[in-house]
Amino acid sequence: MTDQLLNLACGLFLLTAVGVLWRRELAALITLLTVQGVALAGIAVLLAVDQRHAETAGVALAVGILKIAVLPYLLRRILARVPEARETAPLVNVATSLLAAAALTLLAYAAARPLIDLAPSPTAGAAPVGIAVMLIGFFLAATRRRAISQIVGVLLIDNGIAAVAFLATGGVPLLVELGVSADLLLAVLVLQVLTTRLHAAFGGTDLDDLRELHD
Amino acid sequence: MIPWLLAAGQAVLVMLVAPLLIGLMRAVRARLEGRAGGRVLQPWRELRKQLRKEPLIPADAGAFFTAAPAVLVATSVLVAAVAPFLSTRGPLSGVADLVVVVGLLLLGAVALALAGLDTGTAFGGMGASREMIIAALVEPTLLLAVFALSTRVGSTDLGAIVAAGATRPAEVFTPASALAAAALALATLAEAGRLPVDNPATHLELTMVHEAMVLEYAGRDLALVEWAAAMRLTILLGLLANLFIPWGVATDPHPGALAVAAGVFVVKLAALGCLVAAGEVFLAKLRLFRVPELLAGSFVLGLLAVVASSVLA
Amino acid sequence: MNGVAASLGAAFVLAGVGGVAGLAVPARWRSAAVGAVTAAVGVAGAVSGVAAVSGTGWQVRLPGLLPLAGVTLAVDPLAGWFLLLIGGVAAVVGVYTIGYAGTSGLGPAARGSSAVLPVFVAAMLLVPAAGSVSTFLLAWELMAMASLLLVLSEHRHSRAVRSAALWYAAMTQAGFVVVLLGLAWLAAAVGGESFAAIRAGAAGLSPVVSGGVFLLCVAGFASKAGAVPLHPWLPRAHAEAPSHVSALMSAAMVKLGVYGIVRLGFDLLGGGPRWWWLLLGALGAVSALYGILQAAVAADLKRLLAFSTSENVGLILLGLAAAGVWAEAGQPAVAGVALAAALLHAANHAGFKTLLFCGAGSVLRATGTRDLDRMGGLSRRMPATTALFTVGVLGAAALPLGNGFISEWLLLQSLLHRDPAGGTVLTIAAPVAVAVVALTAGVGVVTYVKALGVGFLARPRGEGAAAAVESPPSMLAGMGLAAAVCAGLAVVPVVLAPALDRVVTGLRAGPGPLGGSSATLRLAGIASTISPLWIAVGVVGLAVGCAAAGRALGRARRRVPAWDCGDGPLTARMEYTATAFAEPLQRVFDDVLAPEQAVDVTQSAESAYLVRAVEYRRRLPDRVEARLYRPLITAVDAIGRAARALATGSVHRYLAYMLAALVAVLLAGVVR
Amino acid sequence: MTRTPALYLPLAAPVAAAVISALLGRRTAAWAGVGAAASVLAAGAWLAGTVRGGPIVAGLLRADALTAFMLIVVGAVATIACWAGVHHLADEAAAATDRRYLILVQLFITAMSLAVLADNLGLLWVAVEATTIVTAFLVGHRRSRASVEAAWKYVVLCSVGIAIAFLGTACVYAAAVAAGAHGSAALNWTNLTGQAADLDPDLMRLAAGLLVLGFGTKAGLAPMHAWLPDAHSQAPAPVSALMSGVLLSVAFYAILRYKTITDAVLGHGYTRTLLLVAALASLAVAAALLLAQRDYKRMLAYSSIEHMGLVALGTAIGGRLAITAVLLHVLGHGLSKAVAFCGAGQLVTATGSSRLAAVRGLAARYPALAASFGLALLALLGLPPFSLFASELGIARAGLAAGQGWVIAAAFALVLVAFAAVARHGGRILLGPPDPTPTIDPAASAPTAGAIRLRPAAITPLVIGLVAAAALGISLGPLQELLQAAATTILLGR
Repeated sequence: MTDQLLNLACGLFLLTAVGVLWRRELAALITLLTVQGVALAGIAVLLAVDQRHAETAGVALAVGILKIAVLPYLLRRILARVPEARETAPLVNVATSLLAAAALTLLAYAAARPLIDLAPSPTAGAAPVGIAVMLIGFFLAATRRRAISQIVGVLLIDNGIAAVAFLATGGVPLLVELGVSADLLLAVLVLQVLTTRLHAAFGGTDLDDLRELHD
Repeated sequence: MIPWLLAAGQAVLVMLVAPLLIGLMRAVRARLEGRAGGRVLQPWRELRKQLRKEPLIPADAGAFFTAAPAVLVATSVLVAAVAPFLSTRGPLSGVADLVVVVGLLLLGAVALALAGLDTGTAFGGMGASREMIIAALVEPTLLLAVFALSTRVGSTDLGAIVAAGATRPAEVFTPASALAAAALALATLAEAGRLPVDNPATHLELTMVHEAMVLEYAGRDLALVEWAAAMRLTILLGLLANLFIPWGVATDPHPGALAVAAGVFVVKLAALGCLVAAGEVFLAKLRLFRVPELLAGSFVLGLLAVVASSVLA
Repeated sequence: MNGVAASLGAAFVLAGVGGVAGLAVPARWRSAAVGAVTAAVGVAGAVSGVAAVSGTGWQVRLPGLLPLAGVTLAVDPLAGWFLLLIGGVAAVVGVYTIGYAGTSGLGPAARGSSAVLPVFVAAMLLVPAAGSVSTFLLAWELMAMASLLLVLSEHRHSRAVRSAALWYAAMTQAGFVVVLLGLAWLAAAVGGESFAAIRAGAAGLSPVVSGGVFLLCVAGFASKAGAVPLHPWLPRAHAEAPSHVSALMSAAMVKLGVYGIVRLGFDLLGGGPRWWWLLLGALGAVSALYGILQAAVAADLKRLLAFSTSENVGLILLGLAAAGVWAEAGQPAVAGVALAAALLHAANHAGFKTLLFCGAGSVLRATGTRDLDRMGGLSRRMPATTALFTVGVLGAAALPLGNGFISEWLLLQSLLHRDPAGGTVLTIAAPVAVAVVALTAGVGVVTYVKALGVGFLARPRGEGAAAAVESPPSMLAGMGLAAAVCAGLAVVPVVLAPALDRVVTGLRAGPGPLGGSSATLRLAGIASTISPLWIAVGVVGLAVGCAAAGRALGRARRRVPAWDCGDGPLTARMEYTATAFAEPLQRVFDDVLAPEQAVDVTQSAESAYLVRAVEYRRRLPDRVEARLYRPLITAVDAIGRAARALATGSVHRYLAYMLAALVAVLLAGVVR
Repeated sequence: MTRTPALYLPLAAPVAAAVISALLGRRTAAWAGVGAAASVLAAGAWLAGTVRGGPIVAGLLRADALTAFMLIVVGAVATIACWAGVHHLADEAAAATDRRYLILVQLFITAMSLAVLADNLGLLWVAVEATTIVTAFLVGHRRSRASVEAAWKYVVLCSVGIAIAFLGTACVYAAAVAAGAHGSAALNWTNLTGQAADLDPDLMRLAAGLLVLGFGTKAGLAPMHAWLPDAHSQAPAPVSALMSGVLLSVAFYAILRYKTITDAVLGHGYTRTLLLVAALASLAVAAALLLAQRDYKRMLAYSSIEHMGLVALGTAIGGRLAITAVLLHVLGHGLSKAVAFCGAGQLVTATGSSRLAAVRGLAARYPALAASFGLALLALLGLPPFSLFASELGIARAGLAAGQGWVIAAAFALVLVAFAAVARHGGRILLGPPDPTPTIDPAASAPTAGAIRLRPAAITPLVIGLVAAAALGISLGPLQELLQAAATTILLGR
């Protein structure tokens, strides 16, 4: 039962990432990210239940609050301040992006082999999902022009890694996770401020406008 | 004491004979060209006349101009003193070898070139430039000839080379030696400022080399320069004679032998002088920029001489 | 306490004092203080050199200095020879600096360059004293850095200084890198970095390692020595540096390149196969010929002297090559003579080049120009400088009575020697080498007759030259010292014979090569002799006698205007210039020199047949530089411009780089 | 296992200074910052003495010789940067942002101290990531378009990069857990080095790659370097000095710590290959982009990439000599680069432009400043007596002794190209006759463009830094022992 739920959550997790690549409305991206947060928190909770481990439950709670509530809230606030609705012209078009996502997922499965071989729990079999999401997030950040898209990409990377950590080891130690979460939160706050400034300075958040510093 | 006397004697002999050699060559040339010409003693008369006249010095010239004739004479006399003209036991054995002789002659030429530049006239500079460049290009030929000659005896010591020739004449008549002789002969003509490199008898602006440098000299200074030039020719021909026609050179400093040697030396000089003069009748002066070709030819001869001496020895 | 240690220590301490003095002493006394201290450093260095060549060895290890390596000093006769050489040059230049830096404008006496001068000398002294790879490299680089700063002394006054310094910096660093690679390779191969360890382990090296090390290091050392085609820095740096610095660099620093080759080839590696030396010989021959040809056609006095340095280094390298070949061919006696010739020529060149650069500095100071075409008439305005310069010219032109003649004579003797079992290669190589030396000597004479005759004699051709006045006493004293040394080396080189014997036997290169009485120089294994003393006495005596007799017997000379062909008074414009003087030579060698000429004829407006003006321009670019270095620089610049595309400013592109790296690492894990 | 205040001082002092900055006046705060930086240095020295008996572990913190050495690096560079910052602030007119600037700088120092003091490698990651966040606003301090752009790139690229390192950390954690470790102790360095033999090689291989990539991003290794020139050129000079001088090294410190573990599991081969590739790539990128460089602050930034390439090269070679040289290089580079950046900052203040084409003949106009800047450049070019000479020499010797001749040859050829490029650019701005009028570049948006009054006191920290760099190149003195002990820590894990 737990295993099936876990697989479901993992599937949802990957699916949302692909969805992020697919959709162009920035608001939809944020929604998808929220859903992905839910999936991630679900994975954490399931693992905590499975292992009956209080610390993991605490981590799951912290992650849940952060990913489901706080970060989407921050993103929506950015969106409100920087009214740009769509990712109009990604550097790589959606179809190609989806193909790339497929390739990256394959790579993730191949690369995660040592993790699967070694992990104590059968759940580790799902670890490649995390790496795949991370790579997709990376790809997203590298090919989307809006500032918010790029932030979403960074968050995808982080979600992916967090998923790997949960799936392979049942979560990094609480203290480290708290630190990591705090860093992430601050990073997003910083990016929020910077997005506002970008908007003020460049009159938009198209990151391809950022070409003043070059050689 | 004896070597010193011998050296002094040799130097005096060369000093005396040199103007006569010039006179002889002029006479031969005149005769062959169908002119009456001057007498053999004529150069001596000219020297005497010049020595009496008042020496002049250009307004801008300095010490280099006045010192050059003395240096030129000094180097010539020194070479005359140390070369084995009369005896194979070189009078001042070990003081100077063939390389030094070449260097001393060059030093004289340099003194004169500086004097030419010191006058501040265009002619002086032109002569100096040409003289120096010819001297620079002759140098490799000279030293290669030295190489070819010295490998035979394992030393650049002039006395040793001449002695080896005198005692084993067969070794002189080798292909290598002939090539070296030819190379050295060409180099001698260039060094001494003879046709086809330079024409000592002309004062045509575009062709002068030696004469352009000495144009400003007068009186005593001119006499010294002319005398020294004659000595240089004598020395070069004398060296050529003793290196490639080694007979008659005394092998020990016995007075009788030395007297004979002196006679033979003068005869050899006269013969070579006549040969050069006769040759000049049939030659025209080369354009200045063709001279390097001639010297390159002599260089090749020298190189062949060295290689031949290694391969055939 | 050991004599070498004491004097060398004193030199380093004094250099420190000098550095502080350069910074602290007020401008008025600065050049005097720094010059005096530099001279003292030089004297101390020379004393240590004398102690070392007379057989006192010294060795010390200071592990606390130079992190990760430690400093090892080891002085043997070879090191002593170069210590003596550097110390001597520095002593002379120090004295000269007092007047030169004090009176020739802001540059040379500025705080920074004053402070660096004694440090430079100390760094040069450290090079031969180094006893380990790391110490050597440290000293080498210190020397490079100090000299670089000194070359920059006058950067505010001339834009050419910066370009010269850049060439110098880049090339000296390139040289350093190859030497570093070579020596570090050597140290790694023998498993120890002290020279003693390398010496002990050299026999076991594979030919690939020793050959590779030799090639690398010779490239670096030859570049420092200014050998063609690794020379382009030299004419620039020597020309643009203040003259006392030029003198130090040309006379002393360049010799350390020679030292490096001797130390490596003959001492550390203990000789090597024939191809090493033939290669070195070829390098020497090319340097000698190309250097002197460029010098002969140069119109800039300091550029002329700089190219002549390349020439002399070429001759030294030829000597080293001959030594290597003969040693390899089993003729140690002749090898010793060749090595002695090279080392003696190094000393002779140091002597006359110091003198000539100081002379050029005096002229530059007095006339404000380095252009020979704008000099002239100095022999009557600066008689003492002219006389001293003439002594240097005699040495540099390798004429009898000059010191260069002695070492070239020795070199020729070692080349003229024929090995019966030498084989075809030597049969060809030896006469070619002789011809090269001869042609070099010949063109050298042209060069220096031009420098002296056009630069100093006749009438002034420029305002600066017309207004020239004689140099202050301290400069003349410095040059006088150098001239005295040159004269001594020319007349009684025999005094150096014991020292040279010790150096050569110390290198196991052969038996003591030189011998002879007080006047006559005899060689080991070669029958030729020379006695410079008697030659000098003969020439000078006869010339003085002749002149005295003429004066006593004849009438006094009368000054008259020179013959002007009846065309009005002669002007300075009619004199032969340096360019004109060398023109025939340039024609003869135009295949090598490849002059660039352009004639612009401007027609008159009225008719195409009437010429209004003709403009003739001629440039003699350094062909090696144009063919070898310019394309390289252009290519590197192009790469630099193309590489800008790497940093376009696009954050997406940057992320893509990272993604690519990540994918590569993941794939590396998968494929394995 | 004694606890010592020196363990907490490097964290407490900057935090205290940050509090002072928040409460007191600008001058006091600025000097308090210098004091805090000096405290870090003092703590490093103190720890150097204490850890001689063995490493000190206290909770999440741990100090061994390497820690002490890194604290000395952080403290020394921070002291110079903060000191120069005192004058830099006085020059920059925007007083309103000064307070925030001072607080953030102190937090930056705290984060770096925490990174080197952390025993837990997770905490190390957190601290390194924290530096990104703290410095983001420092990079964007001037609020110009360019500085916002630089800050954005900095945060995005570094966050993404450092996330990769977190994945690597997670992999290490997984391996440690699989080997039987529990809880937060599983990520303790002490623990990991102890149980290295039990860690899974395949997983550690994956982790090693990710960690080198991740921390390599922060350390400025190519091809993850792209944030660096932008951030360094836009940050205020003292911050650039801190970032270039120590932030890069602190990130590399993480690689060094992990290398001890991965080498124990995998042997030298894998990380050596990774680092060699990164090193050569960094050197190539730096050399190529230095050639046609048009901005002198960017020039210094690329020079940092070059030096981190050398550090990576030395680390790849391994062995005692190379590692000691790497550590010395880190210190020498920190000092020299701090001086260079602070000098460059003053030059920008004086001339109003950091474009190479806009500045000429500085030596004639500002002799003392130009001399300091020029000497710092010479130090960065690896000339004696500065310590980078000794460390580069050590790296070269170690490389050849390790049979990496071709790599060393290639690397030094690239260094040579960089040398020529820096020498050319440096010469162009410093040398030559002075321009008659100070050039004011209209494109530059420096707030005080054209203000050419320079205080002699501002030179003092630069001179001190140069003297320190030169002294280190002549003799290490008491640092010798610490350096050896730190190298032992890296090589043997104790």
